[in-house]
Amino acid sequence: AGTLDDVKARGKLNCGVATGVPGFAFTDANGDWQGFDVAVCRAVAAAVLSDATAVEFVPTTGKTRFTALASGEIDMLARNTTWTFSRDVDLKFTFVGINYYDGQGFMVPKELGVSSAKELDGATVCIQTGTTTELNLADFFRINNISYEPVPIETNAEAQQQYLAGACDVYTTDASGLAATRASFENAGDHVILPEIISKEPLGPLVRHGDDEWGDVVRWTLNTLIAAEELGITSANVEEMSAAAGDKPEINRMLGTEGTLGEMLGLDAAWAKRAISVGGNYGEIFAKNIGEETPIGLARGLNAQWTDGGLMYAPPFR
Amino acid sequence: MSELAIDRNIDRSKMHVSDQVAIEITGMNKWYGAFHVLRDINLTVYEGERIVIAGPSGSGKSTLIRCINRLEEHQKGKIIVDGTELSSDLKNIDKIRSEVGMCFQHFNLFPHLTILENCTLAPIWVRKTPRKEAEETAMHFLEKVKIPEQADKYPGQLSGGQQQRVAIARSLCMKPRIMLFDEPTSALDPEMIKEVLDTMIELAEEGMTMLCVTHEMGFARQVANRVIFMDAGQIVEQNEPEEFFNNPQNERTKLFLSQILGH
Amino acid sequence: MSELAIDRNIDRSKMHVSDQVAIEITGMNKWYGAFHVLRDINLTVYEGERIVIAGPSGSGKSTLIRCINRLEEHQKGKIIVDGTELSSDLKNIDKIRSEVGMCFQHFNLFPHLTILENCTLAPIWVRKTPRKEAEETAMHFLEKVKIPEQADKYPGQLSGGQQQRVAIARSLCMKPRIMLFDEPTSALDPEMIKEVLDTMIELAEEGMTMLCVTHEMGFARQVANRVIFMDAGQIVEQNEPEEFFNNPQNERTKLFLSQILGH
Amino acid sequence: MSDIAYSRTEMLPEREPPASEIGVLGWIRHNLFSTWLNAILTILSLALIYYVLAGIIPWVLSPTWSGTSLADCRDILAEAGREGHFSGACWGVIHDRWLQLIFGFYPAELYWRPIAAFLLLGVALAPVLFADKMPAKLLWFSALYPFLFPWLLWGGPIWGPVMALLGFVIGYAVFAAVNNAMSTLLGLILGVLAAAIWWLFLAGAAAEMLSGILPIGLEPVESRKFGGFMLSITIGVVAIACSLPLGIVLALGRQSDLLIVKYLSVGFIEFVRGVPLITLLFVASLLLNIFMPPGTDFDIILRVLIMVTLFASAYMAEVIRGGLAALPKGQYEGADSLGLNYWQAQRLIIMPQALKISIPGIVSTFIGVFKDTTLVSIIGLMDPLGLSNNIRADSAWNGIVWELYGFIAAVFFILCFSMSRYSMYLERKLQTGHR
Amino acid sequence: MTTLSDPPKEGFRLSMLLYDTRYRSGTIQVVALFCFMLLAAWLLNNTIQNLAALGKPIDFGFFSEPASYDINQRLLDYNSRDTHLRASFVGLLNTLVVAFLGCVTATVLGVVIGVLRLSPNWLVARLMTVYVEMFRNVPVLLWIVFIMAILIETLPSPRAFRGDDATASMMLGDSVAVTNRGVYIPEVLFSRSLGDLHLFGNSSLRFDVSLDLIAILIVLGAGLWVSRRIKHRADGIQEQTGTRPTTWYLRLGVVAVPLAILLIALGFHFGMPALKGFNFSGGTHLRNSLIALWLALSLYTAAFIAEIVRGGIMAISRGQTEAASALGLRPRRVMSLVILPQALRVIIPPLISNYLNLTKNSSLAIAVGYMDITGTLGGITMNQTGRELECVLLLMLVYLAISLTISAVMNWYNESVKLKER
Ligand SMILES: Nc1ncnc2c1ncn2[C@@H]1O[C@H](COP(=O)(O)OP(=O)(O)OP(=O)(O)O)[C@@H](O)[C@H]1O
Ligand SMILES: Nc1ncnc2c1ncn2[C@@H]1O[C@H](COP(=O)(O)OP(=O)(O)OP(=O)(O)O)[C@@H](O)[C@H]1O
Ligand SMILES: [Mg+2]
Ligand SMILES: [Mg+2]
Repeated sequence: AGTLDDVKARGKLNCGVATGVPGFAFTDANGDWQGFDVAVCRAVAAAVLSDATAVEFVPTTGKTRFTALASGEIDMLARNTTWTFSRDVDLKFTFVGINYYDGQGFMVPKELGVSSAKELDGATVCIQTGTTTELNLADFFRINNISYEPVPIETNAEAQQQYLAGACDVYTTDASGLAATRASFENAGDHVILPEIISKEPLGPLVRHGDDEWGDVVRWTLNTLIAAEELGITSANVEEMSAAAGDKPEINRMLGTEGTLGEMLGLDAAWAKRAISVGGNYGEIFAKNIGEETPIGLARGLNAQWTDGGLMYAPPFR
Repeated sequence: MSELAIDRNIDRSKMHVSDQVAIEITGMNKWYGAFHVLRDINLTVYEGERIVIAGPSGSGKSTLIRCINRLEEHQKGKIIVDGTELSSDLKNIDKIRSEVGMCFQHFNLFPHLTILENCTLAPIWVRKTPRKEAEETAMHFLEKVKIPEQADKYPGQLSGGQQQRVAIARSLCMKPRIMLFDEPTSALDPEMIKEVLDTMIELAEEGMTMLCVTHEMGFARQVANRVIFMDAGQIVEQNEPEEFFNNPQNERTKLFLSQILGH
Repeated sequence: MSELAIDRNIDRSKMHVSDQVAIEITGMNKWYGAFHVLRDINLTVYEGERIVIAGPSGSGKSTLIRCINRLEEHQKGKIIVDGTELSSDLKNIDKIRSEVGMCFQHFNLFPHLTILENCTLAPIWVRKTPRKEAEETAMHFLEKVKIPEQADKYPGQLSGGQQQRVAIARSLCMKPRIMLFDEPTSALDPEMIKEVLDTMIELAEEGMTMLCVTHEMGFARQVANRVIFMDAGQIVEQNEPEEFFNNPQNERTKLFLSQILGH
Repeated sequence: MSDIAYSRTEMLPEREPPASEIGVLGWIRHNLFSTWLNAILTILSLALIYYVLAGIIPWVLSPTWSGTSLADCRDILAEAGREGHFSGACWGVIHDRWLQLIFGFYPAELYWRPIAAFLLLGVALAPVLFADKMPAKLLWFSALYPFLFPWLLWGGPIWGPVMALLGFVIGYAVFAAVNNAMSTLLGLILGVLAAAIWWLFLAGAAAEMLSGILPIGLEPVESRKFGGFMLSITIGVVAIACSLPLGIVLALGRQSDLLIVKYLSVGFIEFVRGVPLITLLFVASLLLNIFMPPGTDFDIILRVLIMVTLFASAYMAEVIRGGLAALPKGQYEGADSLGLNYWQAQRLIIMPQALKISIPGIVSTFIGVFKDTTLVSIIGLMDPLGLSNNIRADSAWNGIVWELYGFIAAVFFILCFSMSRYSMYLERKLQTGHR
Repeated sequence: MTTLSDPPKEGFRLSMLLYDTRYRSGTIQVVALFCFMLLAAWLLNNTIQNLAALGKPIDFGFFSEPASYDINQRLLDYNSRDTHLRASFVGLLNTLVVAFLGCVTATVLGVVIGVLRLSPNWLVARLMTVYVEMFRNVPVLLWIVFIMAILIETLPSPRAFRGDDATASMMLGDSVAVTNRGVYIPEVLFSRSLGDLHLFGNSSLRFDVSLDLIAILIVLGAGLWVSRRIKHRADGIQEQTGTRPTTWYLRLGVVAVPLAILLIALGFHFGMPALKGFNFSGGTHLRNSLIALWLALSLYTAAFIAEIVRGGIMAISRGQTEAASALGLRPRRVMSLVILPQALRVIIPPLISNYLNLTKNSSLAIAVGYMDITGTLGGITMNQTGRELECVLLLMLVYLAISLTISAVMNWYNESVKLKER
C-alpha cells in the first residue's frame, strides 16, 4: 500500500527532524517538539490525520537521515536538507518543495576587521558537518586559492561554543543557522555575517521516490502554507473563510468550499483548512519560529513571497 | 602408604564370589595420542569380587578404572559390563553408568548442593525416582556411612573423610551393582583414612563387587580376594592377597612391594 | 607438632658455644599501633648457640625474629648484632642483613628465577661476587642441601621440602654468621619435614649460630642448647632443652607443653 | 653464659606506646609525613585539592535554581554581584529539564510505569544477588520478570508477553516429551523449532485474537518516547538480560570439542570484540534494515537493542568462560559418573557454580554496557547526552555546557560507582563464602 | 562361569546419529552448520534483494572519486581533490596515531597512579582512588566532550596573544604556544635536507618517507648497537670480577656524538611557531581535537591500567619483598629484580586488552571532530556517497584487523612468559 494509506492506518505520521537546531527543531521542557521544520510535519499531520499532534518525531543525524527515510522508518524528512542533484537522482528521494532558501555564509567577530570572505586566508573555520557545507567550503577556498583550517563539528551547540571561545575565527553554516546562532549571543552586535553566500542551499521536505501520491500530499500541504500567505489566509481567519465559499475561487478551491481538490489527493475537503489552522500560514510560521520577533531573528529576505520580491512562489491551486 | 591396622574382625561370610561375570575386559588397548597407556588388558571380574589394583604412579591404574565407566574411551578391545558392551552408543553408556558407581580421589562433591541434594540428584534426574523416595534412600545410605546428621550441610563444611563418605553414599544411592574406587583415601589425613576404609569394608561385607585402586595394603590384605599389579600399562601380576604379598613372582612387583612396605 | 624421631646420631662435637656475643637485645619494646607486641625483651645470643623459640600463636615469636634483621622496626630498646647497632641508618641495616640469613615459613623463593639464579642473585648484586664464583658457591650449597640436580629448574617445579632446602641454600650463599628460621617446617608434609630438619641439623653441626621458631620438639631437644618460651610478647621462660621439657617452671610453659606434647 | 635458666615470675602489663606512635599525631606522622618524599607529596596534594575545590565550589554554589533561561541566570548572578564567564552555574536548566533527562519524552502521567519497572527489577534481582538472604520462591518472580518488564515499559495488551512466555512453555513441553520418548538432542532441536514456529507464525495471531476478546492492557508507549537515563538503563538492562543466555550458549560453544560449533562461536566472539561498539550501532541504524526481508521495518530502539545485545553477549561469553574454566574438571567427571547427561550436568552442576563465580564479571560487563549506551547519541537517539544537545538547541538554554555535562556525569557516576562497589562486595563474599 | 558370546555386529542405523557418540557430534555439527548457513543465506538474500530495490548494488568504485572535503590533522599530504581512498588512508593513520599516543601516555599515567595508590601516604593514596573511581565510572564519551570543552573554554585563543595588551603569552622562550585551537610546538627542519623517498608513486596510497629521518635512525641504531656492545662488555667484566666499570659516559657518547654530527651536517634547526594572520604559523600544530581525544582516552584508560598495575603488584606476596630485603637487596633492586619481573606477567595481558579498548574507543573521535577512520570513511565519505554498506563493512574490517593483530601479539607474549609450574 502507499505511504498515505500506511499513515492513515497507523494514525500517526513519522516525521524525521534534526536532533536539535535552534528555531528549526528542538524540544521544550514538556518534551514537545517546536520549530520551523516541525511546523511542516504538524501541518501534514493535520491535513492527513486531522490531528496536529499525531506526529511521531524521529530525531535524525546527518548520517542517519537518508537511511531512515529510505528504509521507511520515517514517512517524510523535514530536516533542513539541501536539495541536490545526487540526492534527488542517485539517492532516490523526491524533494517536494522548498520551505527555506538558504545559502552558506560566514560569521566572524567584528574585532577581526574582516569584511569579505576572500580575506580569510589562513583562518580557522568551524564547520558544522553535513555533507554540503564541507564540500562548498573546500571548493570556495580552493577556487579562490586561499588556505584555511577546517574544524569539523557535529552539532550547532558545540560549534557555537568553539566559535565564542575563539577556537575558530570563522563559523560557517547555512546563513539561517548563522543568524539564529548570532541572535542567541550575549553580545550579538560583536559579530558580523559576511556578505558572501557561497552556495545555494534550497532546504525542503523530502519523501521517497516512487510514491507520487504521498509526495503530492506533502508537496501540496507545503504549497498550501505558502499560498495561504499570498492569499491572506491566516490562522485567525481560516475558520471564517472556510465556513462558506467566498469570492476568490482559488481560496474556495483550497479550503474545500469549492471543487474536489481534497478528494483528488485522497484526503477530505477540509485538509488545507486544518493544515493552516495548526500554525498559521507560511508567514505566520516563519514569524513565530524564526522571524525577527523571535530570539532567532531572521529577516524574510529570499523567503519573502514573490509578490514582495522574494522567491516563495506556490503554484496555483486549480 | 603405610600398613594401616584394621582392628575389627572382618565378617567374610557374605563376601562370597559368585560365578556370574560382572565385568569382562578382553584385549583392551588405549592410547593418549601416540602414548600407549593400556596394553592388551584382559580381566574378568565376577560378581562379589573385591579387587585391589596397585602399581607405580603412571602405570595406568586410574585409566583402566575410568575406562570401565567410560570416563575415558578405549580404542581397541572390548569391555562388557553386566552383559552390556561399552560402545559409543549413548544408551549403553547411560545404562552402564547407572550400574557402576565411582568414587574419586578428590571426592568431587558438588559444593553448591547440600549433602542430601548431592545424594538425591542423580536418583531424581537419572532414575526418575520421586523426590520423597530418593531422600529416604539417601538418608538410609548416609546413615550407613554414619553421617546422617550432616545431611543439610554443604560439602565445604565437612572434613575430608566425611566428604569421601558422602561421595560413597552418593554413588550408593544409585544402587550400583559395581563400585569403582580410585585412590579414595590418598587425599586424606591418617585418622580420616580409617573412617573411609571402614565404610568400604562394610560395603565389601555386604557383597558389593568392588574394584579399588589403592595403596592401603592393610585393606588389600584383609578385604580383597584378588590383587592386580600393573606397570607400564599392563597387568603384570595378579594373585590372592596373601600370596601376592608374601610371595611375589615378578621382579617389578617385588621392587614395588619393597618400596611401599619398606619404611 | 608431633615429636618427630630423628634417627641419626647427632654429632655435637662442633656445636660448642663460644663466649663471643652474636646478638644482644636489651629492653626492646615494639608496638603495632597501640598494640604492645614485644615487651622488654632482653636476650643475649652467643656465637654458635642454637636457640629454639616456642610459644603460643600470636605471642610475638615471629616479630622478635623479624626485628633482628629489621624486617620490622622496634620502637624502644637496643638490638646489637655482631657489634653493630640496628638503627634507622641504612648502612647498618645493609651490613646486618648480609650477616644474618633468614628462612621463612613459605620459603618465598623467587618463582621467575631458576634455583641457581635464586641462589646467586644476592651474592652478585649485594656482595658483588663475580657470577662464576657465585655459581660455584651456589652449587656447593645446593649439594649440601642435596639437590644440585635441580639447579636449572624453577621453584614451581619442586616439592615443598625441596623448596625450603633451596631457601636455606639461598641464605647460606650469602655466607651469613647467623641464621634465623621462622617456622621453616610448618607448611610442609611430614616426609618433607624430615628432609628440612636434616639440613638444619647439619648446619647446627657445623657450628652455625641459629635462632629458630619451631614447634618441632624433637629438633629442639636434640639440637638446641637453649629453648626460649614466649607468651604475650615477653620471654617467659628459658632453659636448656632437657630441663625445659622435663621440668618447666612457669605455669604457662607447663600448660603449653602439656598441649603440644599431649597428643 | 653458664646459667641460662630463667623463669618469669610476674607478667609485664601492656604499656602505652610512645606518643609518636598513636593518636592524631602518630597517624599524621605515619601516613602523611613518614619520609621527605611523602611530606612533599602531601603538600602537593593539598595544594591540588585546594586549587580544584577553590575553582569548582563557588561555581557550583550558585543561586540559580529558579532561573528560567540562561539570560535569566546571568541576571541573577549579576544581581548577586558575580560577573564573568565562570561566575556561577546556571542550575535552572536542570530544574527545568531534569524530568526530561531522566524519563525522556515518556508521558508524564505514565511515569509510574518505568518507576515500577525499575523498582520491580530490584525485587527480581534480589534473589539472584543476595541468594542467601532471600526466599527461593522469589525466583519465580525473577523468571517472570523478563516478560513483565517490556510490558510495563512499552505497554500494549498483556497478551503479547503472555504469548511470548507461552513460546517457552511450548518449547519446553516439546523438549520434555521428545526427551522422554526419544533423545535429548532431538528434543532440544524440536523444542527450539516448536518455540520458533510458535513465535514466528502463531503467537502474533493468537495475541491479536485474545486481545480482541479480552482487551486487558496498558496504554502503549512507542519506544521513540524513551529517552534520558531511562533509555540508557533500559538498553543496559535488556542487553544484559538477553545477552546472558546467548553468552552462556556462546561460552559453551567455545568450550566445546565440536570443531564447527567451536569455531563459529570463536569467530562471532572475536569479531564482535574486535570492532568498536559505534560501528555496530552504525549497523543498527544504517544496515540492519538492509539485512532483513524487504519491507520489514522495526524500530530504531529495537535495532539498537539487538546490536547492543549481540555486543554484550560476546563479552558475557568471555566472562562465563572464565567461570567455567574456574571449575575443577572433577565436577564434570562427578556428574558423568552419576549418569547425568550433558544438559543435565550443565544445568544442575556446572552452570549454577559457573554463574555464581561470574557474577562480579557480569556486573562489570553491565557497567561497561551501561556506560557505552551514551554512544547511541551519535546515531541520534535521545540518551542523556543526545538530550543535552537537544536542550541546548532551545534558545532559552543555548550556550549551556557544564551544568548538563556535570549533571549527567554525576548521575552516571553514582549509578556505576554503587554497582562497582556492589560487585566488589560480591567478590569478597565469594572469596570467603565459597568454601 | 558363563562365556559371553559376541553381541551381533550391527550395521548403521539412523538412530545412531542421535545415540552413538561417534556420529552424534557429527549430527550436532551438521545441524549447527546448517543453521548457520541458513542464517547467512537468509541475510545475504535479504541484502541482495534490498540493495536491488534501492538500486545500490555493492560497488567500491566510489573510492577512486575525489573526496572533495578537507582534513585538518593529517600526516600525509592530502587535499580535497584526492580520492576517498586516500582520505580513508589519512583517517586510518590518524586512528593509529591517537591510539599509539594514547597507549603510551595511558601506560605512563596508569603505572604512576597505580603505584601511588599503594603509597604509604594516605592522602596521595586517597587522591588516586578518587581519580580512578571518577574516571572509571563516567562514560568515556562524556569525558571526551568534557575535556574538549575544558580546552576550548579555559585556554586562551590566538587572539589573546595579539597586540600590546595581550593577555596570554607563549611559553618556554617563545617556542610553545598553548591555545584553545591546539598546541603549537617547534618543528624540526633541516636546511640541507636529503629529500623524501616517494613510495607507491602517485597512487592514493602514496607515502613519503623522509630520508633525513632514515639517516638519523640508521645513525641512532648504530650508536645504540655499539652502546649495547659496551654494556655486554661491562656485564662480562662484572661476571668476572664482580665490579662493574662505569660506562655510562661512553655509552652516552657513542650514541650522542655521531647523532650530533649528523644533525649539524643536515643543518638541523627548529621552526618556531609565530603569530601570523589569524593563527600561529610555523611549528607543528597539535589540534585541540587530537589533544582532547588523546587526553581523554589516556586519562580514562589510565584509571583501568592503574587498577591492573595495583593488582599486579599486590599479587606478588609480601613474602617476596621480605625475602629479598632479608637477603640484603636494596629497595630499588628489590623492585627491579624481584617485584617487577613477576608483576609484569600478571599485568601485561590485561594491559594489552586495555590497549585494545583504547584503540576501539578512539572511534569516538567524531564527537570532537578528529578525523580518524570513523570520521572519514565512516563519516563524511559515507555521508557523501551514500554507500553505507560498503563503508561500514570496510570500517569494521579495519578495526578487526587492528584488534586481531594486537591480540595475536598478546597471545604470543602470554605463551612466552608463562611461569613454569609442576
Ligand atoms: N588426559 C591425558 N592425556 C595424556 N596422557 C595422560 C592423560 N591422563 C593420563 N595420562 C598419562 O597416562 C599415564 C597413566 O595415567 P594414570 O592416571 O592412569 O596413572 P595411575 O596409575 O593412575 O597413576 P597415579 O598413581 O599417579 O594416579 C600417565 O603416564 C599419564 O601421564
Ligand atoms: N603488621 C602487623 N600489624 C598489627 N599487628 C600485627 C602485625 N603483625 C603481627 N601482629 C600481631 O602481633 C602479634 C604477634 O605476632 P607474631 O606473628 O609475632 O606471632 P607469632 O608468635 O609468630 O605467632 P604464630 O605462631 O601464629 O606465627 C599477633 O597478635 C599479631 O596479631
Ligand atoms: Mg591415578
Ligand atoms: Mg609467626
